[in-house]
Amino acid sequence: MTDETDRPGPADPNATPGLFPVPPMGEQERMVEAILFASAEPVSASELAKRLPEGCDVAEALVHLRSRYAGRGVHLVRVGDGWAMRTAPDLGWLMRTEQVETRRLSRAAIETLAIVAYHAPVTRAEIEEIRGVSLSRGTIDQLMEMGWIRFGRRRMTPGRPLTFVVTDAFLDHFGLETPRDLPGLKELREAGLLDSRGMPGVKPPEDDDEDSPDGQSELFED
Amino acid sequence: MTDETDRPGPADPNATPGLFPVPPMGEQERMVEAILFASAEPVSASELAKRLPEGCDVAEALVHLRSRYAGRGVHLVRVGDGWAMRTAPDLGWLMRTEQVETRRLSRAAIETLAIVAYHAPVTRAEIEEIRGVSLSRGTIDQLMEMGWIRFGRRRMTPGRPLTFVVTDAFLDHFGLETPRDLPGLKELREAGLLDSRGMPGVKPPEDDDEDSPDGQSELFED
Amino acid sequence: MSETEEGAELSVAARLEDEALIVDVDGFEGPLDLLLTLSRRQKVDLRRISVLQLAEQYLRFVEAARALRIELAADYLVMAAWLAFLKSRLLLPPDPTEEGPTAEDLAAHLAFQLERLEAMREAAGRLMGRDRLGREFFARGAPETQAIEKRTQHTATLLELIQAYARIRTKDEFRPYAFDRTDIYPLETALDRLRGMIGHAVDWSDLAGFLPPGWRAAGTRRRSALASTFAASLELAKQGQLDIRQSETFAPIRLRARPNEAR
Repeated sequence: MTDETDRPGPADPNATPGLFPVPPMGEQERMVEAILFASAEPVSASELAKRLPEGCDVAEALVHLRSRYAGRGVHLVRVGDGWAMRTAPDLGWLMRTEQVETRRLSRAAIETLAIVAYHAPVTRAEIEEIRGVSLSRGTIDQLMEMGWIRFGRRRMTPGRPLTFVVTDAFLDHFGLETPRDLPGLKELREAGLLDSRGMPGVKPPEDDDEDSPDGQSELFED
Repeated sequence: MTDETDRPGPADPNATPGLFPVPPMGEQERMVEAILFASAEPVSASELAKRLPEGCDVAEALVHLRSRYAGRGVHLVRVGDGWAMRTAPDLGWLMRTEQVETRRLSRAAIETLAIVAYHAPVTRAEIEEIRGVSLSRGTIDQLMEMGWIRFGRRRMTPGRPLTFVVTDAFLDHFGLETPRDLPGLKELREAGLLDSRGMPGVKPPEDDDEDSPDGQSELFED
Repeated sequence: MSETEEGAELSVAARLEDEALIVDVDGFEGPLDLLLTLSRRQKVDLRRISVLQLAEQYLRFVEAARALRIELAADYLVMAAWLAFLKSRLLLPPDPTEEGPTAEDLAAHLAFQLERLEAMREAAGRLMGRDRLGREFFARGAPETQAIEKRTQHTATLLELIQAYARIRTKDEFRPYAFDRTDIYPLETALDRLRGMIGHAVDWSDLAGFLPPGWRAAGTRRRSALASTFAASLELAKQGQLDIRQSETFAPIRLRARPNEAR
């Protein structure tokens, strides 16, 4: 939102008149249409006049535009002293899903989700061990409710704990074909997505995994 | 995130006929118009079908709508799987107040983006081979953050390298309907310039990536 | 006949250009970029460039850079070595007994690489020159949200997901550099302790005997305390306060206060 002050005044009276021919009315209408469409706020007629080439008849363009949109799915409406495009009131019911408020997943949820994605099938205890904190009950519930994780098979170990795996909806949302398409840490680092400084004093072991199949893939064998 | 299964398919001819009458085409067009106007992001045809009453023919409504807006100040454009209303590019000069300052991309980032677009799906090693330099950290990162590239499927070659592809947001930003509409794509392909051709008699360079700073990464792989 | 003169002039021009390139060496994105710039000087279709001539120009460039003591990255030198090899192969008659690709194949591939890089640069330029969202064309400025029904949908991107995973898996790596003080016996503490004790060690005593209580049981604590105490003993030996003795390799290390008369 650049402020108004650094813009030339409305229809600058000192501007050379008629250096360019005034665009035809159809063209003026297009311009008003585009401005009203793209603007975040209603635009006043005087502001429109400022933005259109000199000599344009904003009032007439607005009349044309208004009749063009009469009966359409979108209307030209007057809001205060400005003009705006608005969905036709009778179609308001269509907009309902437009009101979905998206919120970022909490850190706990996204970390849990990441662990399920990378380590599936994984038990609750394993998730807690990897994150180093205990899992609040709401986190798993939330991910389940979103349809991104589901119960996998029970682990054949004492207590037969439940495991979690990611769902197809998860793959769909993240644009993955399989969980195997998730990048490994090494690939993240190579892609520059992981800002890593080495641990001081830790010597990197010699590089012998260049041609070994991707280290993380066995996570997905079951 | 409701799954498709509990809703009838779009315009399914076998759908239970007319608990409610299907709205006339003009009305369907209005609805599509309203939905697309209300959304800043492209909306997929399947999403449109979900939101319209049962039995509507979204594809046909889109065809009508597109021709209705041809030549107007606002256009109906196709973006990958989605549809969106966008102002006509020739009116860009009117929109100075709406113009957003995009982050200046480095030459490396621009070239990398073009290579991903034209060679997709493409691996990191292939990008480096084409540019003749190793990819600096931050380049891929930046393009990912801008939402212009994403991970594609792993390449089914030894090492199963990750690939990169461009996103729908990329198509939207550059006004492309599909990746096939990239300028000059056909000529480049015909000239063989999109072939991945290795140095004759030399093994692919993946294995002697000298300056990859990630020797210690296997410390963290399982 | 001014051919020699013209040749001399050309070489002056070429030298100037070479120098211009050298001044600009940081501006190149690697050897391929430099080769592409050089090849443009031939002012012909990239498919018809003389790779031999290009190799010579590149080698001259590298030589000149060396003469000016400009540090060239290793990949420039690798390319130079390869081009020198290619040049010799191009100049020599082909050896029919030799296996592998011919010099012409290699030269053709280099030409292909240059052409491909150039093509991608042009494509990149065309791409960036397109009408772009938010610059030439615009999305709806006021997406409509008349609140009728509110539903919260949580969302996340793949990038967030994988970064979260990376964060967990590299927690230790990201941690600011710090010792776990609980299991580290600092050298300063060891020095203080040893200084206080050594006066009493008139006879040779085992180093282990100087370890603080609570740090003597086998394990990392003992190792840390032993290392610090040993380092402290070396420091005090240097200051002339004690003597150190070890009868053989791996034998116990013994300490003793240095007799007063020796100080």
